[in-house]
Amino acid sequence: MTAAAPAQGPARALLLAAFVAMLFIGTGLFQSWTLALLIVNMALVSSIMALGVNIQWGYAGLFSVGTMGFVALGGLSVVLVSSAPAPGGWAAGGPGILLGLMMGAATIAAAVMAAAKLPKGRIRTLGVAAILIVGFLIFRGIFDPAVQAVEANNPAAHGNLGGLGLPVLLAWPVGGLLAAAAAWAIGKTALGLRSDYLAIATLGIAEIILAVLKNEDWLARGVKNVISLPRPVPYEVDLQRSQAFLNWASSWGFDPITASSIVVRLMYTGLFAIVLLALIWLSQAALHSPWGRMMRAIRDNEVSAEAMGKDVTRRHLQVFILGSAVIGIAGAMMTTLDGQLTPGSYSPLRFTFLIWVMVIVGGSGNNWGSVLGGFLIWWLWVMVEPIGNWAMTVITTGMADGWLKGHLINSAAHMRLLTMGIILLLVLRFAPKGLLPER
Amino acid sequence: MDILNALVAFLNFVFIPGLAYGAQLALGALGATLIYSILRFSNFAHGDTMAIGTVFVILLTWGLQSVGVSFGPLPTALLALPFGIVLTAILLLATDRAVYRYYRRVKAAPVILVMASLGVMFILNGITRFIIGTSDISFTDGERFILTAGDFRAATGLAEGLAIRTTQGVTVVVALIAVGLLFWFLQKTRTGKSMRAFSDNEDLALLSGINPDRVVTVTWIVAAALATTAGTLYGLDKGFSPFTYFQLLLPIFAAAIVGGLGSPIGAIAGGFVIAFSEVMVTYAWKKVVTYLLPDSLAPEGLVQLMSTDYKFAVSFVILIIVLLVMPTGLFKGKSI
Amino acid sequence: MAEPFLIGDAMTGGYGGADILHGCTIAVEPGEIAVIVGPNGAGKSTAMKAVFGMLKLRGGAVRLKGEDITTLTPQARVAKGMAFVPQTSNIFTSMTVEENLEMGAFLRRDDIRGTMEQVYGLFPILKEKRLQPAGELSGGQRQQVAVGRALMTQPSVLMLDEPTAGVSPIVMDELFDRIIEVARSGISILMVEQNARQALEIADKGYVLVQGANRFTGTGQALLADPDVRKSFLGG
Amino acid sequence: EDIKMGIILGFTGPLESITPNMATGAELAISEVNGSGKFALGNVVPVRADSTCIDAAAATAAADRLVTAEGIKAIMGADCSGVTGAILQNVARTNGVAMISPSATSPALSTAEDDGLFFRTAPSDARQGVVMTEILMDKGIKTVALTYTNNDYGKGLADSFAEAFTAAGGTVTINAPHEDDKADYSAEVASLASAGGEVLVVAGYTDKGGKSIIQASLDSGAFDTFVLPDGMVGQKLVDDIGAGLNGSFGQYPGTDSQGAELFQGLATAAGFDGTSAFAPESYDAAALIMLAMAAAGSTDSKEWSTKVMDLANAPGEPILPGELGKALELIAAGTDIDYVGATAVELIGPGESAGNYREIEIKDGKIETVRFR
Amino acid sequence: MIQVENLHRHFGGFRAVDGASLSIETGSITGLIGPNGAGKTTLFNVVAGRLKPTSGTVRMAGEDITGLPPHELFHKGLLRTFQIAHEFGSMSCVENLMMVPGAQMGETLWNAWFRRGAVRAEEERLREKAHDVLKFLTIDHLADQKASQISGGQKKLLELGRTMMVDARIVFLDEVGAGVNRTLLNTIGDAIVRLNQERGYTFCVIEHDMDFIGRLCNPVICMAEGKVLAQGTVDEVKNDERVIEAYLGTGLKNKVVAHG
Ligand SMILES: Nc1ncnc2c1ncn2[C@@H]1O[C@H](COP(=O)(O)OP(=O)(O)OP(=O)(O)O)[C@@H](O)[C@H]1O
Ligand SMILES: Nc1ncnc2c1ncn2[C@@H]1O[C@H](COP(=O)(O)OP(=O)(O)OP(=O)(O)O)[C@@H](O)[C@H]1O
Ligand SMILES: [Mg+2]
Ligand SMILES: [Mg+2]
Repeated sequence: MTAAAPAQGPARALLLAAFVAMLFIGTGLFQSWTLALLIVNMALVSSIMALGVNIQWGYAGLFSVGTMGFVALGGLSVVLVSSAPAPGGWAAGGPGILLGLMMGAATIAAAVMAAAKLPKGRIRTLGVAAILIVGFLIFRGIFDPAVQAVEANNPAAHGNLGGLGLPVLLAWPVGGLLAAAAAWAIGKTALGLRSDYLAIATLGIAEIILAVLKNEDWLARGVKNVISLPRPVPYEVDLQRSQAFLNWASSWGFDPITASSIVVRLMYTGLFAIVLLALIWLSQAALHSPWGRMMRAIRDNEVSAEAMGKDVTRRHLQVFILGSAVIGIAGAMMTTLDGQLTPGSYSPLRFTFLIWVMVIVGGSGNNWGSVLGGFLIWWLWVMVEPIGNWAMTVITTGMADGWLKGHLINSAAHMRLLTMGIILLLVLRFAPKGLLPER
Repeated sequence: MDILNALVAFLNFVFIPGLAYGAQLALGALGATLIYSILRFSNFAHGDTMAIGTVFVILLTWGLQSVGVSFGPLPTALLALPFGIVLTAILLLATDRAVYRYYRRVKAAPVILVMASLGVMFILNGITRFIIGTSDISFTDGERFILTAGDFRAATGLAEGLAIRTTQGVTVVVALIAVGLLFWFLQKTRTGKSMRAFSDNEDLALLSGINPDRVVTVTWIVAAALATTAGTLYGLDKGFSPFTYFQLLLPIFAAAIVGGLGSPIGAIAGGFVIAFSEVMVTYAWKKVVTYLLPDSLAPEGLVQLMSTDYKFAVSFVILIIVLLVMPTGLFKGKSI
Repeated sequence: MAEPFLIGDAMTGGYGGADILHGCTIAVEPGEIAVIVGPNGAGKSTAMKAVFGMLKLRGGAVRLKGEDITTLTPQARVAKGMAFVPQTSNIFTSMTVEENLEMGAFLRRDDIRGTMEQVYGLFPILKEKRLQPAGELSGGQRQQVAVGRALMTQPSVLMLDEPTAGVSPIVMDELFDRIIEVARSGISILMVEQNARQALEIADKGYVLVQGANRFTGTGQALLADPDVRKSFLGG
Repeated sequence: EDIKMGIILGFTGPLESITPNMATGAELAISEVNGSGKFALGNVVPVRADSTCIDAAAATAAADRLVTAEGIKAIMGADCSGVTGAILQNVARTNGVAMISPSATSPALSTAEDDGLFFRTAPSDARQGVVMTEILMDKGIKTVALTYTNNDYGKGLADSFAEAFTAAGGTVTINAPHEDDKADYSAEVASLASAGGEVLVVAGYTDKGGKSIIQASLDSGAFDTFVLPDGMVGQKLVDDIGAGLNGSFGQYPGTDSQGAELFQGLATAAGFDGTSAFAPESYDAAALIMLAMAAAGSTDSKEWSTKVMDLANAPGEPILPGELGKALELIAAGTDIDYVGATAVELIGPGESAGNYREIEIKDGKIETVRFR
Repeated sequence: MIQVENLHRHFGGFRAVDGASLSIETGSITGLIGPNGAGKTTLFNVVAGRLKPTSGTVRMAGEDITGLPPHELFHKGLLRTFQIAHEFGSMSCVENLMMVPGAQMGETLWNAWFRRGAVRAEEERLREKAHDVLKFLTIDHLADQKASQISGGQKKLLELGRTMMVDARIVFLDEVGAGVNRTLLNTIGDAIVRLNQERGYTFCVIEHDMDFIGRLCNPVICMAEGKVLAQGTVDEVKNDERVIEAYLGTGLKNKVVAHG
């Protein structure tokens, strides 16, 4: 540890937690409390995502950078579970789509079975290829017309099957399950890869998931977006219209607009905090059990762990699925918070690497580190913009008007990433093992 | 039935663009793979290094153009390139001093270096845009084509044209030379071998009297040369815009990894795998098939396996399949 | 007594936590073989690393030919004619056997082919495997590569940390033979060994280290003859 | 008194190459109003914030900061439909701050719950598809290849065009999306060329994938005439591509008012490219906000937002770019005005631009107006 | 206990194991010797499931176990140590040992979450056992030291200690002695004999220290170039011409002169 950070163990954790808390309190005092809460909410979601990545990387050393894909799947679950069914969508081609998908799954299953059953050699290759090709043609034959029919159904407003119209909170566990199912399929194929090779494979799979989300309009309208998703909490405007609320606000001397957004955001905070705390408890209990020890052993030395009777493949699959499920839950929570699903806005930088930064800065392998990293980095991500602007203002005050000053002021927006970079490097420099190292 | 036209259509729309794009990716991948193999981390700042190197070249090119220098049929930027490389090398060496050296000293895990490179990426990102703005810049001059579609049609009398841009030609040639040189440098020269030794076992390299600072310096200089060249050639061919260069990172790493990290030959093979899988699998074969079949059998549809919506998805599927068969890439790459 | 050729004098230090070495002294003269023995974890490897500058000392000094080299980096010591074979990770696994040997001679500017032939003569198996990545070799073969690499330096001091661990008896004998030859050509040899009886037989000087401090010091024969030493450290 | 107006655009991220000119456009309107000395409510101060375009949560936080901490009275933005929707739902409605987006074209936003606080000066895509079809049909072009940028703008425009064109008896040989800012477009060009067509319709942006596709199509001889919808019309594109673009044609919002030319004059004088995508719309958005405030005599969104439709639409005295001072005078005098602005703003239904279009053709490296539709 | 029949393992064109056939009797301590590169470790790796054989079969108590993954073999009672120590570097020594026993209830997440009491009791038992093993190996003062921070010889001891944490049927030891102090090695030898006699473990031991082999092993198998070269009691093998030529050698040539 560097000299700059003498405190160790719990004292250090408390100190850092207090520091991050100060950042949020400062935001509340000097900017606004609604903003502080808004950042807290997203920080909670980010922490959960970071927790998921930490389960994969910190526990098992799986260099999976497919985070974005699972976040997106979580988002998809919100649309599928909670949005209203599209009028006429299902009738237009729903059964065809389902049948087509089942055909596709059956084809893959048949191919896998054939690959296992047939004797090695040319027959097997040809057989599997034949099954795949025929299956693909049948799949397209059933699937394509159905999709066209659905997508032609009032494309400007719908063009998709729509959701089940169930309560949105249900979408959170469903998001986890959806991500877990995808992770199972991915893990079965790709987990044999190591380090950066696994990374690029998972990155690629995340891009594939996104490509499906963007281009399969029948599913969730693709790039046309789904907006106005239902909320688990009341709308601020409804509160502002409710006499009871107005009375309550004025009895406490609050401004009704501010009060309404604070109340709503606090409700989100509560919901998210419950999820986070539950997950943290589970993670901590797992990490500090023989299970966690086994995972650390596997991470340290797979060959040896295998020789000591640990089924490395299965355990890798297990943590991969668990981590992905956690990320999926967080993805669903985020989409709920945004109130919309916009597939075009998922980018690896934001939804994979920023989350990784949180994990590494927080201290990989340490659950509380992930939470701390989530809060700190998210706060920075949002607040570097004003910090950058402010820095630019400081630099340019006292400067004569002219080309340079204009150029500098116009460049203020880029200070955002620059500032982020500098702060990231500083944190990494003074805590190269993360703020809360594993031990 | 018209085999020649079919062939030319295929060459013009699939083969030549794929070849040039593959070479562009390969040049980028070479730099990334070099840093991976010697300094042992995936350098996320590589795309932005290419961008800032290109910015230097663009500024120098403008300077040259304003005093009336030109390079005959070739783009003036090629004259500015060596100076751009020097500036980029200085920048990278400064970055190493300020950032990476510390982590090497404390023997930080590779993932920490990756995260640090992410930080460097953000900073370079800002600096690039600060210097040259965000808009898209085209800085090519000289003769645009080696062969234009029109000339080809006139000369051969075929219905299909064949076009080869100067920049495409230059890129392919430079990429091949760079791969050869890098391979030779790492495998045969004393300095190259000492660099590999350093990357293999740093402590033992010290015990052999290898000077780590020198290894690191040489690595960054070569990386700067590769990144600047890659960025400049790409920019000449397709135009410069900072955001696109950042986005290049993904296919570049895909190429480096599918070829096998640390292997120069792998980088070029990987570049072509990625490029051709993007171009080929989503290609609509309608035109080629129409030429090949009698009129009565001419296809109605596009004869397309998948729509271009899925070109990335497809190239990644191919990448994953390659990796499943060869878990460390086509040319047995490293893995840390 | 005149100052020895190489001496780690009253070295005290460790890996950052508690000290491992407590005023331990090790010295060797030109043409002499000095052997360090002791129980596992006694600090033998640590002492070697300290002499080679891979560990910061809190007390004591390292002197070569009377010159204080305590603060020199390992590379600088290589340039001064010291060579070291560590106990673990002592080869470049991804490089071929031949390249490993070349790296040993990295600082040499003269023709290295002669030395390389000598090494191949000593370890014929390496010549057979010279184009194979060293990481694919068997345990004993790796050990031979490691020693070969150090010999390539043509050092004036050769430091070996358990060079015979895992090598077969026939190779071990060859190795000891060669070490004697090397010593006879005027090179100082400082060696840690667990094959202690064989090693002490050829040693001019022996050190028994326990818990980072010198317990016994004497000629190889004297230590071999000491029943305490035999019983506690040489396996009877 | 300072009145702050938030300018929330994606200064970093995928739209970063066009947002600076959009912001400058909006700020041009603001300085015009301030300079006129006729704006009684105070001095308008622009406050920029980064929507990132891809990070709804960060954009929401930025907007929330402007509203709750900086105290802005109006939002000029946002740009991408995704972040616009998020800001509308989570900040604008909550705090009762109205917003006018210059570029969010998603049809879905038309039906979003907005409490009357959301407007946009960008036209809805449906109308443009029809106009483009008319132009093609008039030229006798029956088969086209079509590529669009894969976002709500491109997709919406492509869909509406394909529908209108097919209905009019034309054939779209291929309808292929492209992602902006990617390394290479060979695959798209290859498929477009293979599918064939008399012209290539490129529903994209001037300095992004759309431009690369045009360039590659020209180079390889795949197409030589291109149809350019609003996002593709810009002098920079014409300059960059050069002679190859001569003969291509297209349309973008405009009437036969002099709005667009005037705006370009103003922009050139201010030192930026007035033809840059969505810069005129941004000017109009900012101008409308301030005129509405003047008309309502209040900076409270709830009040000024009710005036927007009135001001933007006939009847009334037409107002062109550069005439904001005059407009303020008229408003003060109680005269009805019809804000025409740089893009011939007409707001319909749920508060979006009705869309009059200017048909253009590229001749000798210049964008020339052929007629209005 | 173990029958290896005509086993081959090739690397590219190189035949590391080239048709070796041997058997290890139940209850024996079999020594495996041979020159460097003879293919001993490779044979271990194939038998223990780390490498797939190119051809040939491996049987354990009659059951065909060819190609089974290591973790399944572990549960069948086949344990091995590594020639180059494979410790779990970031874990303490005691944890290195505690993780060994298979089928711990606490390794199931459900139990880890919801049956914490029982898991804790199990942990206590394991910890005690681990400490006993460490004490036996004379390294109990290192119990809480990270395994990456112990000396080379100590790592080897830890490696051996892991096999003592469970009831094995057969244990493969790959050069436990290399780098271990000879006095301690004697103690280890005693332990092996005790485990063999009291708990009925079968051992197969690779070692280059002929004293150690001589004290412990019967029979001894000598491999060379991937094949079995000789087999028999220690003395038989020691005196075998071919073994002497390929492996044992005839002692130091320079010895006398060095002290002349
Ligand atoms: N992965 C590999 N690739 C190529 N060759 C290999 C590989 N692993 C081992 N070999 C070769 O196989 C031969 C046998 O190696 P092995 O490790 O089994 O020897 P060993 O008998 O255990 O020797 P030692 O006593 O030195 O440990 C060696 O010559 C080695 O070079
Ligand atoms: N990297 C390290 N960090 C901290 N402590 C260490 C480290 N390496 C070794 N130690 C400790 O230092 C002590 C001496 O280790 P050293 O490697 O010098 O022993 P040794 O005498 O060479 O033993 P062996 O014969 O087993 O190789 C040991 O108790 C060990 O626990
Ligand atoms: Mg040692
Ligand atoms: Mg071996």
